[in-house]
Amino acid sequence: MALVLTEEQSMLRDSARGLISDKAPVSHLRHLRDSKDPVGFSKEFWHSFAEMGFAGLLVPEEFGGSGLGYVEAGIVMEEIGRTLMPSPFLATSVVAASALNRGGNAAQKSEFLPKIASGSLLATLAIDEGAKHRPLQTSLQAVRAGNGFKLSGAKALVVDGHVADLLIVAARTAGSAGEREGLTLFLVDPKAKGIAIERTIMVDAHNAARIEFANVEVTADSVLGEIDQAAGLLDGVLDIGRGAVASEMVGLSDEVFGRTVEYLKSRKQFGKLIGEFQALQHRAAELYIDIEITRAAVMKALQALDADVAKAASSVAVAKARAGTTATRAVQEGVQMHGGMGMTDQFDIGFFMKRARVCEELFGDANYHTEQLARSRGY
Amino acid sequence: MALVLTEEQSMLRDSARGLISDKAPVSHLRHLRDSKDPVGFSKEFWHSFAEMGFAGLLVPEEFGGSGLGYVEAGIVMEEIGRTLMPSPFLATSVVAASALNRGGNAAQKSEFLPKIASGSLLATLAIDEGAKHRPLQTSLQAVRAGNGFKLSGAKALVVDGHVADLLIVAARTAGSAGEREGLTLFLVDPKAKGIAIERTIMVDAHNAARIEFANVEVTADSVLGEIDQAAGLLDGVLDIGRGAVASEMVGLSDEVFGRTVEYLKSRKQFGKLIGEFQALQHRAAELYIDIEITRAAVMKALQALDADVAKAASSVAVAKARAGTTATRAVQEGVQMHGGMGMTDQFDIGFFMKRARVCEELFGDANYHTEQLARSRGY
Amino acid sequence: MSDTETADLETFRVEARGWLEANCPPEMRKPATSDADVFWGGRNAKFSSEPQRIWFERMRDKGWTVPDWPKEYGGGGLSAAEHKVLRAEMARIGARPPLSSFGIWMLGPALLKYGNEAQKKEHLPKIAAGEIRWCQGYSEPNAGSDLASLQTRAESDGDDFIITGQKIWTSYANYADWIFCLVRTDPTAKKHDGISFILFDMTSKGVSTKPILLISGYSPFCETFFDNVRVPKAHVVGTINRGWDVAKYLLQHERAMISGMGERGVGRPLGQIAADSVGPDGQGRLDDAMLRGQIACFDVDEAALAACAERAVDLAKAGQAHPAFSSAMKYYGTELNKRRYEILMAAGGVDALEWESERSKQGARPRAWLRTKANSIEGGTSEVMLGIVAKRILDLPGA
Amino acid sequence: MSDTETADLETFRVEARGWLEANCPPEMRKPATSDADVFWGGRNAKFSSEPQRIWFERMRDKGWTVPDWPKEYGGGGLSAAEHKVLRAEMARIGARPPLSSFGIWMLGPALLKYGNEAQKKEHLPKIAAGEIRWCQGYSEPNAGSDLASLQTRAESDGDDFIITGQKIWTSYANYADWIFCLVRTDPTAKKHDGISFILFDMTSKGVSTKPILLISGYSPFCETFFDNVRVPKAHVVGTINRGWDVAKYLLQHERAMISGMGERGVGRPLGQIAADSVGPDGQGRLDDAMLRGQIACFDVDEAALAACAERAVDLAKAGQAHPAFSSAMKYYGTELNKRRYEILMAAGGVDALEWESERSKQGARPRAWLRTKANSIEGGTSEVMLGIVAKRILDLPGA
Repeated sequence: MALVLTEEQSMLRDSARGLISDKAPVSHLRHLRDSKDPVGFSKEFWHSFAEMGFAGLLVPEEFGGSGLGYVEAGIVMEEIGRTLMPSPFLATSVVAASALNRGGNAAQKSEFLPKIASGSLLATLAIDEGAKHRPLQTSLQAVRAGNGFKLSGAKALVVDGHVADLLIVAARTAGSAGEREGLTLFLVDPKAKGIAIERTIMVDAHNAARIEFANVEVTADSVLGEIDQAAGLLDGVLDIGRGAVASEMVGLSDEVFGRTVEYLKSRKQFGKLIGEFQALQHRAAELYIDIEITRAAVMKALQALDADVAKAASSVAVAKARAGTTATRAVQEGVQMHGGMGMTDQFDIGFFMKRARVCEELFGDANYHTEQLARSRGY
Repeated sequence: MALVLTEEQSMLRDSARGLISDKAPVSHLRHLRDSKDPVGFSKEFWHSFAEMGFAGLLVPEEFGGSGLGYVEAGIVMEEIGRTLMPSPFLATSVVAASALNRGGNAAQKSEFLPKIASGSLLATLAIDEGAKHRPLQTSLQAVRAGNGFKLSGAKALVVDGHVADLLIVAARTAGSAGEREGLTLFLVDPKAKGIAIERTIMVDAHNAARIEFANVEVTADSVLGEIDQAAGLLDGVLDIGRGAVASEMVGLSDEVFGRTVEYLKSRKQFGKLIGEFQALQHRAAELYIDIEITRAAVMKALQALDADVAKAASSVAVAKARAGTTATRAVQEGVQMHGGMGMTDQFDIGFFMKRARVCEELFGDANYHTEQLARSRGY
Repeated sequence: MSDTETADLETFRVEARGWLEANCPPEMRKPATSDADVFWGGRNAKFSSEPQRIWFERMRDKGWTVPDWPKEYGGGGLSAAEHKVLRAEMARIGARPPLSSFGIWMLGPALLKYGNEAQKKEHLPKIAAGEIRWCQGYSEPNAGSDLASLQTRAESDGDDFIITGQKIWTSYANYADWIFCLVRTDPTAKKHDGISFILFDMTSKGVSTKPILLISGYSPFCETFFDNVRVPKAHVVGTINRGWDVAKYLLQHERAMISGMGERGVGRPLGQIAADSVGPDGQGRLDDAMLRGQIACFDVDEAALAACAERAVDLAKAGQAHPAFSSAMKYYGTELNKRRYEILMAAGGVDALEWESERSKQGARPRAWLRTKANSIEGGTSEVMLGIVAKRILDLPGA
Repeated sequence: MSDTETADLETFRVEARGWLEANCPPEMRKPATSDADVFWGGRNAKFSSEPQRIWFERMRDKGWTVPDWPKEYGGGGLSAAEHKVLRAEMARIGARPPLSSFGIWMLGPALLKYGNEAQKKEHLPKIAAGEIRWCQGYSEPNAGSDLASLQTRAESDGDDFIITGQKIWTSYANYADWIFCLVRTDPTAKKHDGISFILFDMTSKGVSTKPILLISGYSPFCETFFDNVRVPKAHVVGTINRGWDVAKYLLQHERAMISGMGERGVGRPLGQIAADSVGPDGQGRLDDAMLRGQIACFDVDEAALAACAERAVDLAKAGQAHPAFSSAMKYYGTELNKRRYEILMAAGGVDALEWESERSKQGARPRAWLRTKANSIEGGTSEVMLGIVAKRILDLPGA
């Protein structure tokens, strides 16, 4: 498949861009942050988003969604990255929808997917427990109790964890931390007894929570996929999430780069536009090339996911690793080239640096994915 | 101790620089290479060098040497690095002299050190066996036979191996590859039965040989230091060699940088001196800073060696690692900034790139020493 | 693409596959292993083997040395889509190109765009048939990156120009039959004006060449001297004094070609090559943690660049490519190739330092390593590429 | 150094050690843990603790807030060698500086070199005694790196100047008593001429300040506004219109200070901090091979920089230092500190992303990380530093 957008995809991009840049520019995030908004995103806007078919973008048409693919999800994420719009799109519409669609039984799909598509249900995957993304290190215990299970343990950095209506919790039903065998996913009501949710105010002013589970009872029906065998399902769902976050980082990088180039063309120092200084020109050119290469790598990964999620791991690792280093470079150059102004909260550029750092951590940083690639290649 | 040269040290530097730049500029190496000189260095010049006290610089005065320290050896190496002079100084006067002086008994010292100081004996350490520097991986076998030993195995990259009068051979008398215990150093006559020496023509046109040992008989008297316990002695001797090579790389880096800056000031492109282009100015400035920092790190390591060889390991690792990355950067920028001319054999700059690569490999590259530092710090 | 077109393309694929299976000798289904094993054509061409001759002649007879050139000029007349299919089918069986030629890669596209009918008729068929071997006379000793400051003079003398000057970095000038050359036809004009693009026979009186020894050893490069060489004005391609347009067009082809060079994606992966020297640690990873990290970072970047190269082609097909993007690819591709060889040298350790032994194949690795250092100089330096991106893509002021 | 001098120095060391042991309160023998715990002096100064007061007053009384300033100006009158000994002895017991002050770090050295006797007598003792807190009025919103293009006007009015304009990045302007300030006294002169270095009271009519919120949160920086502030001409330091000389001299002190900032060599090693988050692998190495490699490379560079900083001091003492070398150190030190915090963020993972929790000490790590991004901007950007090295050390043309 050609690594360019089709006409339909270009139209999707234009419509997402139009909506998001109009209704949720960076000032939208700034306002939510400064007003200490308890939800952290605009519910009203999320409903418009759902009405335009974005919330159910990955949900099959039979469940009321648009039935589109990961390339399309990436297109929306890229536009989200441009304005840093906080929204449930990543956690609910990409990760949770994929988990339910790929792992759910008929009943689970019928129950949850239509609500995701309509924008009425927010869901999220609760996976990481330690400081770093290490899915196989999951050690939250799920002990059999009667017909069901009891969950005990804690999750860190659950995106949208404080507003979610449904938690998809990775737990260990067998084996020990580090092993692929013995992982199980559970669909858990966040209002269940024994759950304590603490919203964490993050550096990027996006949403996340820490969640503790103390003997939380769940029924056997709440198992998503197969007991003890969730590793494969998780691999796929996480790779989908990685592709989406990588897309967000491409949008973010491109936007911060665009703003920086504009600044180079307007700011004067030493009697010249700073964009006339060759050292900055070369650095800007290198960054441009970096972004274009990363853009292609991410598009390649999304197409690979659309072709076969199970075979996309290497492409996704390359994409997420590149997206991380590129975004880091883009925001660093952005702040440095903006000089003192770039350091002030009054300028938007700092918001990009903060969000880039969180995206880098989400679902594994560049180091993690570079390591994965090395291992997959056997050295 | 202050990290500046004393007056005596400055005089030593000036005298070494005067001699070397006069008698052995880069054209000296070029001539030896192009004439396929069988020795690979100038014996005549080595005698002048010895007469000036350089050959025995590290040899104690009681054995006819100058009794100077590692800082002074580094000063001479730095000057050698400026013109890429091939000479036995590193192998004989630094490494072998240190091994004999630190590990030898009275008889061994009296026999060999005066000859080193007079320039009449060339010696070398035969250590590496594989492609990479891994001292503990030594597996050349020394099996007891009667009162002595029989050596069997092979050594790669023995500096000056084809002209040495004395080989200091690292062998395994016990244990297996990778272990510290069981290493022993032997003083071996290269003309002994069972030794096959193949001179290897190297990329840098300096001297090296591969040596094979087939049941080579040596007496018990030929053991340098203690049987099975050579690891500690080797650590020190290798660190001394590393400090010396790092100094050579500082000289090399400084020289290639100086030539590059001169080129920037004389070559015109697009109607300007290329040194006027800001992108090149900034790269040159970064490289200058890199070299100055490395220079300080190397000086620090040499002073640490002079203070206590056994406690200098970390400083030496830092110095050799930095020297490697700095020299690599210096020669890369040197060639690139010289453009097409830098690619021609007719220009000297390629000689520096070639020698830098060999120095990088000698006694462990930057990766090796960075790894050592990480291990010594326990992470 | 319509259904009919798709069906036609499938038919072509089946035919091409069948023809290649039947006509490509087994020996020609693997890469050339040495320079001598590559067929460059020309008046003095010799085939290194009978299969090489057979393969070349069969492909030539089908017009497939230049599959997408018009048939009237000796080409295969294939559409872009058919050409892509043919390339894919050749790659499928590992068929090597039957003819290597600067005439095909560089001069041909420029002649097709800027040449007059007489020039096309005269030169293109001979390029396609491998009869004439071309070299490129662009760089000069005092011009370097500032190509347009070239000084080789072409003075008018009736219907002829008299050419005097010196070129450098002329690849295979000592083997070439003809040269395409930039000369200054108006010394009073501004530097980008007053240049003409001209063709002449290397056996003309006053032409001489001298090979250049590189830091990596012998090279295909030459210095080329012109001492009052007489060339008919009719040999100018395009308009007199507007040769810079032709030159720029041709440079884009050259850069795209160079950015695709190197061993990307071919041969053994770096991780495996390094394992030969350093072996595994207790966990099966390369026992040189820092080198392993460098290789992994390289692999990430190489895979990403491959995606970008693929996308560049797709963008070009979709008419969405920026014409200066080849400079971006040239920059990154050559810098990455240099990185690859730095890693190969570190992985090879002592073994990669030998220069003349049998064991090291006469220092194949260190020579290849040193040769890569020219990648970021030839065909426009990395600095020039970045400047082009800054100016033409980013539109930065004064770039 | 003669034997007598060496013996005298030993005597001084013994005395200093004894005095410090007897006089430095135990609480003052560890670093300040928060900004509030640092004593800056000034008219409105408050001590955060009794030990802080005692330590300050004892040191002040000995003249050791400024040990190497002349005694007549409130200093300790120590020689350079004695000062080094005192610093070493303070470091030995971990004694913190009794007084933090831009007066000490910046204005003092400039006054000592350029001030007239009246100015020295007036200001230096009050700096030494912590009575007056100073701030620095250099940067302006439209000047940025191009400091000399400053626009704050000082118009002559009899014996006074009337100052109008705006400064930015004035650290602690809202707490300062006096300001040392660059103003344009001759708008017709070339930009480096026509600038004067002037001192005035921040309580003067027409002075106002406004704190700046940074991406890392609250900051000591302010915008500072001057609306027809009347200042006697006698407050100009050095010659009128030659203030740029004073400014440059002072900047060198500032850069040397900034290059030594950050947590180099203090606190826990990065490798240990990372181990908290990622733990060991089967071989006891950090279970994040790529991060481990980055930390190791950082450690190499940090150790090398420490050697270079030591050498810079030694070279200065030996009279062999290049005056622009502080720019080289400033560049590398700040870039390295940014790298350090990037690694700390990677090592901290999710935990380092929290911004307002108790657990994260109100986001101490991410705020410190973001704050480091200004290191390569304040006190001269990295680009300006490289330009200075290119021009003044390498003597490159047109730099």
